[in-house]
Amino acid sequence: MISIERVSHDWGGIFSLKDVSLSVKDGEYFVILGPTGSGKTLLLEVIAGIYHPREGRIVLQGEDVTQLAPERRNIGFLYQDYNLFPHYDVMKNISYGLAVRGVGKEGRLERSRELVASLSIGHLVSRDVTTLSGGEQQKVALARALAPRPRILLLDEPFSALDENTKAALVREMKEVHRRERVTVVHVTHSQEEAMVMADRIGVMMDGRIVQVGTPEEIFYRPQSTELASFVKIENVWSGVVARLEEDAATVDLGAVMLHVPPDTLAVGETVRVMLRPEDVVVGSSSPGSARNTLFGVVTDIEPRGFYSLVRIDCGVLVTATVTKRSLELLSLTVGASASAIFKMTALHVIRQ
Amino acid sequence: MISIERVSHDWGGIFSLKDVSLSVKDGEYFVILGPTGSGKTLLLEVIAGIYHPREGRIVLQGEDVTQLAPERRNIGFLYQDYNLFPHYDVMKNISYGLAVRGVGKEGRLERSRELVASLSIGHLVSRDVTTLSGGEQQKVALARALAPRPRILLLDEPFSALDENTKAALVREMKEVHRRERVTVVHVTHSQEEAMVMADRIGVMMDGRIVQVGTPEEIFYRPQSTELASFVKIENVWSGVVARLEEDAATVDLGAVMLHVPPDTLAVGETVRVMLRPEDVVVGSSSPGSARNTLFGVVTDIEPRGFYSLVRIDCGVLVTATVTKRSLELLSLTVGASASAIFKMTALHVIRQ
Amino acid sequence: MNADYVKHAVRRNPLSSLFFLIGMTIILFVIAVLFNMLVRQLVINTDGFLAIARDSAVVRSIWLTLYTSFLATVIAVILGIPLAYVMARHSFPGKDVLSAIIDIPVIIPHTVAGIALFSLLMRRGAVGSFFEQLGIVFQDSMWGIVAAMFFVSYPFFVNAAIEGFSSVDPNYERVARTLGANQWRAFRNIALPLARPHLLSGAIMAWARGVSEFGAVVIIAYYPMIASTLILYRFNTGGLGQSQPIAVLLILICFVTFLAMRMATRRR
Amino acid sequence: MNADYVKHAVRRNPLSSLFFLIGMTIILFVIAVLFNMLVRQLVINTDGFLAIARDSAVVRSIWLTLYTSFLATVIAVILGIPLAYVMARHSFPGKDVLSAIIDIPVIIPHTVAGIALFSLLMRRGAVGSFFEQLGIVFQDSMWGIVAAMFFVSYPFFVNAAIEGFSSVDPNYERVARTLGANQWRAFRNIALPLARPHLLSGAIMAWARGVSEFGAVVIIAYYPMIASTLILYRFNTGGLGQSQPIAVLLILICFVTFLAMRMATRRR
Repeated sequence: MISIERVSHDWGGIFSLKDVSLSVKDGEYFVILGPTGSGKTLLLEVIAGIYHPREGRIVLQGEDVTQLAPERRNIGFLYQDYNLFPHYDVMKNISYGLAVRGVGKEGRLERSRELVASLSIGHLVSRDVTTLSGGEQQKVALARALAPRPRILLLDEPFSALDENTKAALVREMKEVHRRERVTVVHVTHSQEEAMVMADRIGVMMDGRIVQVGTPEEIFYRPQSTELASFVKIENVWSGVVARLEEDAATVDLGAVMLHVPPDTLAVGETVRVMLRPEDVVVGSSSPGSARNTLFGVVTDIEPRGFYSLVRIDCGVLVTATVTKRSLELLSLTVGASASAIFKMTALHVIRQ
Repeated sequence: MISIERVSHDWGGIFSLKDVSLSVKDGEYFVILGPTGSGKTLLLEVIAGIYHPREGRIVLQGEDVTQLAPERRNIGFLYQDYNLFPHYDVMKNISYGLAVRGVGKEGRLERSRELVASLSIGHLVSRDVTTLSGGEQQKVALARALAPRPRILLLDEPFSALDENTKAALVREMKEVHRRERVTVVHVTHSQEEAMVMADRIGVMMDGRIVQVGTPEEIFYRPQSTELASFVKIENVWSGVVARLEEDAATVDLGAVMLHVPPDTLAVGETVRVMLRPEDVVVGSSSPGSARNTLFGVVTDIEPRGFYSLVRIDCGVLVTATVTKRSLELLSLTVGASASAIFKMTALHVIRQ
Repeated sequence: MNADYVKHAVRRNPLSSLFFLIGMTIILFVIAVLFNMLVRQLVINTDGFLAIARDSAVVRSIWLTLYTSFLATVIAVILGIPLAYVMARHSFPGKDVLSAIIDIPVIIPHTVAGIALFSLLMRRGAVGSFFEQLGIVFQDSMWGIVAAMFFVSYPFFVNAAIEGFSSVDPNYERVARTLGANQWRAFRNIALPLARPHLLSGAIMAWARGVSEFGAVVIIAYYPMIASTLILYRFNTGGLGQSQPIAVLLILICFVTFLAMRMATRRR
Repeated sequence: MNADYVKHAVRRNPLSSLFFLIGMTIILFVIAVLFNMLVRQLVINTDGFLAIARDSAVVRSIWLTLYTSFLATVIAVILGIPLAYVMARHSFPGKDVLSAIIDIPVIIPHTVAGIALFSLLMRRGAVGSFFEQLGIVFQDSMWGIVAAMFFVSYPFFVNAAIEGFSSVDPNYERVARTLGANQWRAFRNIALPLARPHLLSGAIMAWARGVSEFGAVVIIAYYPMIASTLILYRFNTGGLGQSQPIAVLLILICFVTFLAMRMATRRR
């Protein structure tokens, strides 16, 4: 278990950590998600011991390591650029951590071979590292970091230097390595897709603070603040007042329309925010479906986003929905056409204001 | 009209153009789409006159400009990093093209004010360019390039230096500028979404060659080669033989299954490739729909990609479909579950092998 | 606070602290060399120092040194900017060789440079005899001093200028050209002002290098005496007492000029 | 083909072509200076040159020059590596001042440096008297030559080393430390080998600078005569005929050594 307790630090007045507390469980794949410059890398470097925090403590498996030198923490670190030692070949890179620990030649060979096999990089072992592709570099760096069996593996944007196709393949590999090596991973990224695909839990970091910690489902579908909702691109966030409360549903008055929402712990008269992801809105030409909430309105805007478009429908409140290019043609949706927006009650997420 | 006629060139042995021919119509928004290193930027630089091609001709509105110096072509150029002159303020940057042409102070002011107003950058005019954000820099660079009313505007990855949110806002602005200034645009990008959203027509460039020119619809839904199909991520490409030909449909035998495809100009016995975008496949738990093609099978793989997953269903042939996270839960799709893949005949694209 | 910081740093970085202590021996050596000389003249021997500072032969030789080095720098700037621009912007066969030739004066022993220059530029030398017909004599003249200073100092300017032009992204000039500027205009409006900090600091370095030269100058032109020559002459005839005050005066003037120029160029 | 290429370049880049022609005057000047001297000695005066090359006083002075400069470089490397590493890796208050102090010898006139060194290191000087008790004398001795060469040449090594260590991404060392290497091990295994090309070329430059020095050396140690001193002495007593052969011999040996070292360091 990694326990980060009220850590504050700043680096060159540019990046800073402000009273950060977090705890990561043993064996967990924990992703720190945040925009560029939010202090994510600095947090990793503080965990690794490259910087010692101005305030707060870092506790690893019960041991306070706040003042320990990095070489005495047994933590693996992968920088964004991998930083393979350019004057060593692949094998010497992988076994470096064992060599400095005084592991004998046989022990080094054994562990290196094991990792080389597990990452299928046998064909690379005698290559000069400067000739490796991005994906190959990542695998070698991973093997190097894993060789001394670290307690924790810290990954700083491990996919950002790779092209799309290489990335897709290595994402799966990384998950498997995590399982196989039974290592705790803290992975830093600015990519929401990456966080969603990889994380057991996510901590969202903005401007040096952790704003929410939770499962991908909680972060992306049930954010606890409008700030986070906007960051994870929940296009629909409406203000309203709880009007009625029944056993299986509550009714929220948005002014122009009423919505059925999950009752949860709401009370009549409370001011709330209702959130809805655009992917959860089904757009029809106008036939009502079985869903509890069906709104009718006029298309005010279609914003092409590649194979999908964001369609905005004015139904009294503005509803934004994701529609595929084919559906757009099929429903002949154009600006000014009438359309219905249909969504399940369970897709709605309500927070108190 | 820009006519690029059989142009070949190479630069430092790294980037090269191989027998490139293209023609761009007046007022068109033409996007050159290709992976990094395919020679896209070099093509723009050859059009602008920064390099003179080893072979071939560049004809602008009937005039052969192949040997003309860049300053005599009247072409606007936006590099990826915008390259605002750091020792000039915003206003001096914008009016530079007019100043070197000897336009008087009043004329410079008038045209600059017009562009400043049209791009809503009035608040920036006396700012030092080194203090501008990425999006502001792009707008100023755009104003600078447009000031001398160029015949053509060349854009080299104009959005790659911007973050996601700024980019979304500026994509729309760029389209409006294109309309308002009635300028021919040649825009280079590696982003398929960007090409799809912005282009009137797209030329796909790979390894120094133009492999296909067409509308976004033609490029992304009806590629003429399997190479291009793979580049635009058409996940389903099947080989088969035309088995039967009726008036409204042809039947293609894929070995394990038969598909109904649009008849077009097919002949019985021809070997063909059938292509299908994963977004056009609807996945059901197993109830057949009205669509002509319904295949049944077993889910072999689910690859999470953020809010969507790629689901692979073995129906004799492997069918890959895009499914939202919600549908995945609703249909309780898991590896090993049985599922149906449903797609319209018109979504299928057939090419001869 | 500060002591705390240092203690902290030492505990965290024992290696860096050790390295710092080792490295400080160089710094202390340099400080000792200068401090010893300055104290002797400015504190202990103030009167003697002031007397020398009023000696017209001394003042004349220092002025000559500064002036000839200035002329050499002007020539280096005029010929060096075009050379540096071409070296920074173009690649062509033989560029490596040119680059090596540019650096030759840096590694040539100073008296060897003096002999070589003298041999070429003396009255009966290959080039010297030609210039004599034009009325320009190098041997034992101001022009000889300028030629020697130019030879040893231009690499400092040219290398700084190459670095300066290389640091200007050529895309700036390309953009300027697509906006209608011809090559000369793009150079003047864009490359030259953007490279200016490097050009100025290169010129200052070249000037300082010219002032510092002795070996090459003394062979081609013992007379008129530049400050360095006068220092050695007085050292040989009158010892440290006669020469050190001149050395201190020269170094003070150099430092003041050097710092003034640096500050003037930084302010822009 | 090549002529075509040039014609092409001239038409496309009239400015660059003009700049190239202007810049070539510098190159031609340097070539003329060297060529004139080499031809005179190696072609016209071959016998005289060979006679001088066998003169044992000449050979001894050249050997002394190369050897003392080598010693000065060794000291610069030993003290300079730690200093450069700290300068490259850490920021601390007063770093700018240290950096300025490191550069001082570059801008000090050579004879001034000589006077300053002499004043400190002479038998009755502040430091010289201390060293004399240890049996090390600088005045008119090999150690004086080494001290003078060290003073003028160490900045070349230290600045190259700072550049070298700065060019090594500190993340390499950080990764090494997370892998279990302590600071010293990370320095030895990672920073040192990665900075090595810069360190080697800096050492070569420092050595060449030491060999080239005259003004500072001649004041602290006229005897034993280094090659530069011998050249000036022979020039003053026997003219160009007596001095130029030594100059050519010295420069040939320097070039050969310089190129050999460069090639040896590049091969790795």
